[in-house]
Amino acid sequence: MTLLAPTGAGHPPPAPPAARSGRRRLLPYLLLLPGAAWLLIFFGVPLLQLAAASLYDPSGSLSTGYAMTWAVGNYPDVVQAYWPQFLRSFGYAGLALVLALLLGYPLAYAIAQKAGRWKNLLLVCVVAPMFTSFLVRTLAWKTILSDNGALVGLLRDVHLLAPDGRLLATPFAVVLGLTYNFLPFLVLPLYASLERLDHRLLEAATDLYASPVQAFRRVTLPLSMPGLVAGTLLFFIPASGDYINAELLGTPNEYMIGNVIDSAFLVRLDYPQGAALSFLLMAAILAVVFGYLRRAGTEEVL
Amino acid sequence: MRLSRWLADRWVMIVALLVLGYLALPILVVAALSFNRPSSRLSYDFNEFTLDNWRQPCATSDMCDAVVRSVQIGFIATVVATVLGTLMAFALVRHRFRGRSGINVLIFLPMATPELVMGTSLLALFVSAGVPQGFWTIVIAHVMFCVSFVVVTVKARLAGMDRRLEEAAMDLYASEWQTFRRITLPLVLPGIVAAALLAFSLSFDDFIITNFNAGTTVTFPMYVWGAAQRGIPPQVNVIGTAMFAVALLLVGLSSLRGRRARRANLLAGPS
Amino acid sequence: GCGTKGAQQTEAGCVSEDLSGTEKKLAFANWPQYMDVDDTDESKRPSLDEFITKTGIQVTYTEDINDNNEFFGKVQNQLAACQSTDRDIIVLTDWMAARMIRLGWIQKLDPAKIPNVQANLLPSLLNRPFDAENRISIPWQSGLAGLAYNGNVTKELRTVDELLTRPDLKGKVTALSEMRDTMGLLLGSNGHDPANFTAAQFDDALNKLKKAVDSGQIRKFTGNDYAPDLAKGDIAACIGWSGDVIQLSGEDEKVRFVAPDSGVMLYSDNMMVPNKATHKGNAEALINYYYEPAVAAKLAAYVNYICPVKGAQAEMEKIDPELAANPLIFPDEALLSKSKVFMALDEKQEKEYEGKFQQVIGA
Amino acid sequence: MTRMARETPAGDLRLANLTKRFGVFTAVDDLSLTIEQGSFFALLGASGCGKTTTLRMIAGLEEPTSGQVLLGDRDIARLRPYKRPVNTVFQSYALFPHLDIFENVAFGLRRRGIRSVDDEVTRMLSLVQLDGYGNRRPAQLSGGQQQRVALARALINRPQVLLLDEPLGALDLKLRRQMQIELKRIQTEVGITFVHVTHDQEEAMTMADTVAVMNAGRIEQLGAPADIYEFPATAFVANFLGQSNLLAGEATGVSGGDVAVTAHGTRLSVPAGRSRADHGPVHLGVRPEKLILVGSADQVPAGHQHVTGVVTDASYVGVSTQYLLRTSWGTELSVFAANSGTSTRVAVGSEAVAYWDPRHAFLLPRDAADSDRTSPVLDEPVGASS
Amino acid sequence: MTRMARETPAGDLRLANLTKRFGVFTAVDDLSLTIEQGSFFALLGASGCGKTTTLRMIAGLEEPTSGQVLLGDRDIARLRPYKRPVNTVFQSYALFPHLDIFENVAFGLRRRGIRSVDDEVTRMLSLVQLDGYGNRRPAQLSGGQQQRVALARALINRPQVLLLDEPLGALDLKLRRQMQIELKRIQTEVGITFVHVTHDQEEAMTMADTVAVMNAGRIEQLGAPADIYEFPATAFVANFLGQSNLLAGEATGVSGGDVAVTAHGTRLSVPAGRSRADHGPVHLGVRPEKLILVGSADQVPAGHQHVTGVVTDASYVGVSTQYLLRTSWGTELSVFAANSGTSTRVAVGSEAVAYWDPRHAFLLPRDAADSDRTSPVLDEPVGASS
Ligand SMILES: Nc1ncnc2c1ncn2[C@@H]1O[C@H](COP(=O)(O)OP(=O)(O)OP(=O)(O)O)[C@@H](O)[C@H]1O
Ligand SMILES: Nc1ncnc2c1ncn2[C@@H]1O[C@H](COP(=O)(O)OP(=O)(O)OP(=O)(O)O)[C@@H](O)[C@H]1O
Ligand SMILES: NCCCCNCCCN
Ligand SMILES: [Mg+2]
Ligand SMILES: [Mg+2]
Repeated sequence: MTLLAPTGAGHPPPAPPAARSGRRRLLPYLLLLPGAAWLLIFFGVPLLQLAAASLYDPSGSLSTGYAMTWAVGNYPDVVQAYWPQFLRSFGYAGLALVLALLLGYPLAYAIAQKAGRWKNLLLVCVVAPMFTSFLVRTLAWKTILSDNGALVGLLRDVHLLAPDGRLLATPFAVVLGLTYNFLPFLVLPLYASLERLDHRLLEAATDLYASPVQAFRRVTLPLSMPGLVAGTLLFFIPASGDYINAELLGTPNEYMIGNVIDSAFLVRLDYPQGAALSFLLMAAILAVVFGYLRRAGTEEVL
Repeated sequence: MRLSRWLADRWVMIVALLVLGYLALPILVVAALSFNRPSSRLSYDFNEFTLDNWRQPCATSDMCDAVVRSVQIGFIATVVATVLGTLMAFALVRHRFRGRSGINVLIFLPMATPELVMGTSLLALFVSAGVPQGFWTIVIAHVMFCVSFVVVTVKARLAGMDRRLEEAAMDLYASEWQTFRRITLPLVLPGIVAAALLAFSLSFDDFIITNFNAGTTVTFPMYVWGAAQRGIPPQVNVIGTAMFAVALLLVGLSSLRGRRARRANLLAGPS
Repeated sequence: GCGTKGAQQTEAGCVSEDLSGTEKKLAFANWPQYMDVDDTDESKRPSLDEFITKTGIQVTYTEDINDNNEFFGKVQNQLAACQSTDRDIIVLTDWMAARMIRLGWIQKLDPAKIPNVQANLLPSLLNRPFDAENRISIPWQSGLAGLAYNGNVTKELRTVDELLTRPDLKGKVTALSEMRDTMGLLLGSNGHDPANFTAAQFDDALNKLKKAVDSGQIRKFTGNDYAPDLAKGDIAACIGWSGDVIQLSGEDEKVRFVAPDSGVMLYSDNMMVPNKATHKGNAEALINYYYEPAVAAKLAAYVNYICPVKGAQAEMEKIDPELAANPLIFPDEALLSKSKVFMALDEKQEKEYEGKFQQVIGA
Repeated sequence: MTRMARETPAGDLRLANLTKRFGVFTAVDDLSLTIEQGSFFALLGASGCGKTTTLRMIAGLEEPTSGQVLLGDRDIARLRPYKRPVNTVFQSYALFPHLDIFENVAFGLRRRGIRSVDDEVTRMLSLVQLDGYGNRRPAQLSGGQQQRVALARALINRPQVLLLDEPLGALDLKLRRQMQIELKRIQTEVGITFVHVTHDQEEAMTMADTVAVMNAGRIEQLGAPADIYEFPATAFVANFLGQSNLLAGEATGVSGGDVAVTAHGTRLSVPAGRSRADHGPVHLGVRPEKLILVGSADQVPAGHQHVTGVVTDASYVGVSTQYLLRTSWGTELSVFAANSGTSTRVAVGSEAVAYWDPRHAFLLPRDAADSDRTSPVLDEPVGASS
Repeated sequence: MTRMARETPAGDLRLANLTKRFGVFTAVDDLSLTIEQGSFFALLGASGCGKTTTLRMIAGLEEPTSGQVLLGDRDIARLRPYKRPVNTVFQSYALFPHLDIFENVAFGLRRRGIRSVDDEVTRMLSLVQLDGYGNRRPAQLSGGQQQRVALARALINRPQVLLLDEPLGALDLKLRRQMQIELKRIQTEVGITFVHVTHDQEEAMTMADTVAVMNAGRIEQLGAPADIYEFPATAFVANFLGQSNLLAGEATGVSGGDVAVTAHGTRLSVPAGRSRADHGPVHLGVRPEKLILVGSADQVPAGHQHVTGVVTDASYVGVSTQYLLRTSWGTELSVFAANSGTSTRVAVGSEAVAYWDPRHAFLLPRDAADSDRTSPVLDEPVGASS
């Protein structure tokens, strides 16, 4: 058989039967097909339309329609007008992320490694608050943070807050709201990867003089990196595009880029500007995300 | 010394419980308000204890329909998105192929897109294609924005999983599918469960995208949003509390039952 | 080359069919809690149920309008493409009604089929600029935008200027994100006429607002969500709507609505039949029905907005004399004389003013 | 931070009434022993007898159900693992998958705040013959290579106590011998206390100062390797450590410094100094290599004792030949004869006599129900290994 | 579904020019060999020499860089693992952590659609002495117990080819011997082809029909165990499998059926049949147990050859005593003397003569640069193991 083959010595081995290797090479595409098709049709196509809209003549209107004039000027225009909101979005989302990491990591860790048979129960506790509508939750927060509520009263009494100070309608409330509402997005992927952590490696680390802090930093943290990266992204991305928390818990001075986009599309009916803002937001987020992934050194996680 | 040791051993759990408390805090307020007879439609303050809201949780017209509809949509969207997303995660983690980075962008973009933009542009698609909006367009939209979350979550679990176990299964006559079903799936399951939970809560809680693609269909968040314009009926608190309680109860019971089953097994010997 | 077509429709270009003759159906989309419900069984809507029984028309009533802009966004694609929105009656505020009418998206009603409207519509709501013949958008309820304060946490408030400058109110004030309501009051407070102003006057008023925002006097701009905050006292005073405040006053009489002498804004939410709605006839029947004074009184007794139907006050006497005497439901001459309707804006003006206003309110 | 108390005078490692239960299952049962500072202690025992669990308690990775672990005078049983001057070579290696080999080995040094680790790590890698592997990840190494990394990773810290849980099990004999030499050298030079779990009995016997044989969570015998081998304390030890031919008999008391035993109708004796019982049911034990096979009873030298039988099996296995001799009462005894090239073969099927010097026998108490016990019957190893 | 072709006539397992590279590193290098159907084949070699990689290619878990794996006439090199009638006991066990022991063992049967697995699994667990452990999870077992589960899990399938990657390495000697017997029994009864990787040379020597010694990805020698032991093909084999004293010399050609050799000034000879070279640089090898130590050259029997030296070390190690004899040119030779209880001891420091029968020596070609080679110098094992 090999004798009949025209390939001489030193050549690569005869190719495996075409059918099987063909199927194996196709496999990833088959796996991707349904999901990718769904995204392409229901997300990609509309996105193209939006991309076009961002380049429309800004002087068009709803009743007369918009002409495609490749008005790239829309982009610098909106940057100039709304850069503070851009910065604020990333600032608040970043701040909330830090808070969420401080709260979420121990939580994910405890559920994954310490909860035993209560694991599932605790897991559901993390998402169950989402089952009440976000508006109800946020209104509840407003009740809790109310100027005349117990919490503010207490903080005023212990002078953590000025006598006329407040929590509601401050950046604090917005960041708190972001932290609260997106925390499960950080905790769940983190949990999923911490759950897999091999306890024996931690034992080895402590045996090798690593204090709990060092064991965490040198072993737990790097091994949970895929989950941490995923959680960070799932938290940060939607949080920086959010506007509900700013609207309900903040003041105009806390408005984020999402509020601007919302107003451009719904109130001002300035579609070119809204579209351009959206694309800038997406681009900024992607830049942050890919930059972060590169730094986190977990590109394979991508 | 004793105390610091005790704390050192348990602080993670203590912090975790505190954080869970933080997560549950608004729910406690909601639960309390579910027993409130509000002084007026526009008041959220606790006024007077009553069981009326619980006695007639559906008293408000259409509210329970909306809840049921939201659960249905959430369920279907979760199943579809979890399946699609898990398949994609496998393709991305387990295979090297052309176009990977393109696919990655396609997965990250939806998360980076403002909800409003997603909602309106999808609606434009449905309108230009002549698709009437309603239940199924909501499902389509929900699957679309849940998939990315599923992919990222499942990938986090899949990355770095011990391939040797799958090799061992294949060596023991398990075909690719059986290996997936018997070994990979159970091992990735925590990731898939986490992803499904995320997907469900995303779907159940979504207002903006849903609102645009709902036609005249009303989901629970839409109902609440609307009701909020003129004062939320106290039964909304009942639903919020009940959803929370039911979720906990279901899981609590199932883990109890799982334990009993295992104990029975132990007595009966291997089966 | 690949821009978008205009959304403008013409009567000839977008013809709707009326199937009311064969289909006894009607899809009615309204704001939440804008309809009377039975005190004992909240799933019953007495006035609507009575209509159904009387006419045999099956009404599908949905409360899916929460916000004018949001709803516009939701249906604009269909209406721009001359497609059905699956709704026969929608209820929208004046300026939004004006916009839709301008875009040619609304069907004209047959005056002969709505005799009660012609007979009973409040005079002050007759022949508004965007519907000179009263046959495109028929008021469902009206209301006033004015000032409100919570007497438990602050002393009496009389003027818009007090609201914007009084130091004890700092950070405890909200205004409406509805440009016409907030700016109308501010224009009035500057001595200008909200029904007829210049761009410079608008800018003056906007500057005044901006100062109040920058100084932190105004805490935020709200939709209806100011009401619970006002009741609680987190907000001491605000620009708000009469209907909400009456509700709050009912609970706590220290919460007060104030019609400043510089003027209050009068608005209506209007019933309209959008293009391609296939039950115009049935819609007309319903509109006509709600303009029977007795029916209107029943509705007003529940929703507490200004009732646009003449003769309802008399009917109300029979239901609840106290409500019948409330000027915020059946306004007296004194109040009506202070009330203004915001100037009708064309598309360009609308975009310009709305844009400037949004800049000030932060988005 | 975790500055080790390495400079403080160490002390003996003492386990006092150490017990560990997993649920109802007792893995380690009231274990007490003292391991002298700087000594080489080997722990032997059947699979699952509790060796790893014992080490884990010493390392602080498993909380004892009860009992104490003392180092010198200090009870360290409740001290955190990282505070103990103890390192472990784990049976499962537990290499850090995210770190390369170099960083795996450097781990302990770095944790103790040592900056320049390069030389030390390079030396260590060279010691375990993994020069040039520093950049690989654990998954890119063979099983034996991984084990050597685990060894290097623990050894580099030169702790007061080093716990080795089958540290050489995955290595070929030659490499194992080399590593044994290195271990022994380091142990002697640095004076580390080694606690060594191994299934390689030669390893235990040649390297350890003291050997403990564990059985089901308890220590059966403890002592110098040769002592245990030459004079095992129980039937378990006699057959666990090497092989023994144990003949069931009855001891009838001491006379003239010897214990008289009747076994299967034959009268035998064992010096009193090599007897752990002098009356009642006993096992008389002789190791296979202490039995010498001859053709007839005439050839038995004076002062020796013998048993007659039929040779049923002979396997030539390099260094030695193993014979099975079936006695008249049916028991098959093992006899090893060295293949020095001069000795003559005994044919299978022929009658033969196995004799031994009574000073090479030993006497153990026996459960009345027990009968003869010999080792598993399998072709015995070639000398290849020895 | 994956109905195995177990019934089809199996065939010899043939590896043809099998090569595996990891990047630039060649783990298995153009390996060709044939393993007869139903035979017991042992693969020996230093840590990292490519044994596991070879097995993985046979199992289908590693794609060969080039070459073929044939079972009978069928090239299975590109067949999916589950289509191959091959099972593996993994060096790392690879037990399924989420399944209990019972289900781990039942896994293969269930995948082949077999319903009633209870009896079979119970029997298998009992065979590996884990009765009653069925309900535990792998993490609740000791290292050796886990290894036995891995064994049972593969064995239960009775495949045509069973690959065993150090399947008994974590077991104590006694249990290992028992398992060896069971393995051998099953192999003989069922006629499975065993490919066995082990570092226990006794295991390889006693169990295998054929032994292959691997070195750096290649096979150095292949043959029956005794043949390889008695007449190794290379210096590597001579010292990897057991120990050898290799003396550097020059062969000067055949005369009278013997090859004449001059080593360190002494004239020696080796039968031509035991020589792999007859001129040029050679190593003359004698195994330590083939050397006999006497006090003076007078005591050397006729026809034997000898070397004189000084005894530098004597370690008593149970079965035997190992002496080191330093020759006049400085090399230390190993000599094992059996402790049969009769031989006399030689004192350390005294002069002595080591002699051997030339028929026990062997001759290997030598790199001109190589000098004498002896085994690592360490106390040698007690007979405990043998
Ligand atoms: N994934 C890999 N990448 C790079 N090198 C590898 C990889 N896997 C194995 N190797 C190398 O290939 C060689 C052979 O490995 P293999 O596991 O076959 O050795 P082995 O003979 O089984 O050794 P041991 O007895 O230690 O288990 C080793 O030197 C190892 O370092
Ligand atoms: N987590 C656990 N839960 C229940 N039983 C356990 C657990 N860990 C170990 N055991 C049991 O405790 C006993 C002792 O285990 P240990 O690991 O100490 O054995 P070992 O002596 O190291 O054995 P080996 O030589 O096989 O490694 C074993 O029978 C084992 O099954
Ligand atoms: N929630 C129903 C009340 C409707 C109020 N409409 C507001 C319009 C203000 N211009
Ligand atoms: Mg162990
Ligand atoms: Mg290996």
